[in-house]
Amino acid sequence: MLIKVKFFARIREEMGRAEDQVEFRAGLTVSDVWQTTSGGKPMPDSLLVAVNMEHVKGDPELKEGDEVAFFPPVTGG
Amino acid sequence: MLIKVKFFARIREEMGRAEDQVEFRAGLTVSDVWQTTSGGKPMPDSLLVAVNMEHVKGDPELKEGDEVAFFPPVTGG
Amino acid sequence: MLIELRLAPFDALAEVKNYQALPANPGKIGAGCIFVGTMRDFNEGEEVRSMTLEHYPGMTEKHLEEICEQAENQWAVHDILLLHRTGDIEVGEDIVLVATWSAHRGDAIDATRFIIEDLKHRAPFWKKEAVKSGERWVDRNTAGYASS
Amino acid sequence: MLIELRLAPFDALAEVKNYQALPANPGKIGAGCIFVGTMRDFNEGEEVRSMTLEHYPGMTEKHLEEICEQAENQWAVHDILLLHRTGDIEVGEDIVLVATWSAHRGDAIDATRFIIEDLKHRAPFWKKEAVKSGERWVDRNTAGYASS
Repeated sequence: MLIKVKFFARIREEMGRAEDQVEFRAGLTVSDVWQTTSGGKPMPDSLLVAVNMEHVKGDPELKEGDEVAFFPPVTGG
Repeated sequence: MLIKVKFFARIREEMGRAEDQVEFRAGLTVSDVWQTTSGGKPMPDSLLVAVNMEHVKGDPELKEGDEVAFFPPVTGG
Repeated sequence: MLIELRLAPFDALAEVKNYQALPANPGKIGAGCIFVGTMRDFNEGEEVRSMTLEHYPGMTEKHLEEICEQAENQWAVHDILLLHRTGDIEVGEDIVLVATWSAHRGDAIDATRFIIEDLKHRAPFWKKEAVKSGERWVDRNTAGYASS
Repeated sequence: MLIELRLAPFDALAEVKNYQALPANPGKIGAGCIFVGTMRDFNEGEEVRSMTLEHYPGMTEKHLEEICEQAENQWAVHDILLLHRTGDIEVGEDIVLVATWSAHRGDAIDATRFIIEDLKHRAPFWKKEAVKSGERWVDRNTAGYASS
């Protein structure tokens, strides 16, 4: 099973793509996904993360089929 | 010279008139004007007073030509 | 800035639209906050059929101007529109419109709130309601919030 | 309650007018508070020509629904209308509309303010501005107030 990964705004441009996939394994966390998809880049301090479209903090473990999104601070409205 | 007196809303109805006049004399205060125009009725606790269209508190002395208005709490908007 | 008392019914949104057609600072406005007070069919737990709004000609206008000047001094607002009905008002008609425009949201929201609160508490207007049993003066402004 | 993302320009006041044509509680509404955010021609001290607004399809809608539900739980609001642009936006176009209706002014003003503040700080939207020197991502939301 895969973890679906999405990037938005400046992060999307820096990653050079809007979506990616990561193979699921037990104990996989958000930062593991970032490491794999970014090729080892450090996580930006201001990076925001959503799992299954909910904001998350820290470095939670993922479940099979989760969707993880990485994006910069929001600037709507 | 006269002091012009105005009544609004419930106070206007209770006084039976919208306007009145009081003869000016040195030292005349707001409560003197109320006494004269009301025929000695007690001032309602919630009564509001404006002198020359500015809210006033307490019992200020008046000047010749002042306009004094008595009205209940405001209920606009 | 426009401040007016209106004896005739007005359509608050249409008034804002007309007024906005000539913005004071086109391109500089990032936020508008519009408050509309409307005649309800109930007050203090009783059905209300219509209402008459009395004011103090001269003082009411002066007071509204002072409120708006205070708001302009306190917040970075570019423009203000304030309309208030007088006379006979039916259920569903707009009673008061407060609109402010600014570069940033906080200034517009705070200024609009300040103006409507001061107006409610201090501007010389008095409501007389027609209820089933006859007419009654409204003795105090309703609270700002639904009682819980 | 209506929450929508709009790719095409919209006229905030016209949207409110259309929506109000069928009020959820006619006669029960005493207060409406409408906030409109508009595209300025400047930001962070620089001239801005146009803007593109990116969002996260699915999460953005979900987040806006949650904000409005929270507002409904916290204040006695009868109805909410929330529209937000996406895509390419020109100077002077409306970006966001938040309108709430209630019996009393405090509920409407607080609910509208809550929604726009949460939206600004947490809803997944990202602005990219076209300025003289090219394009730039907006890194943080502008403060709510003009800097003094």
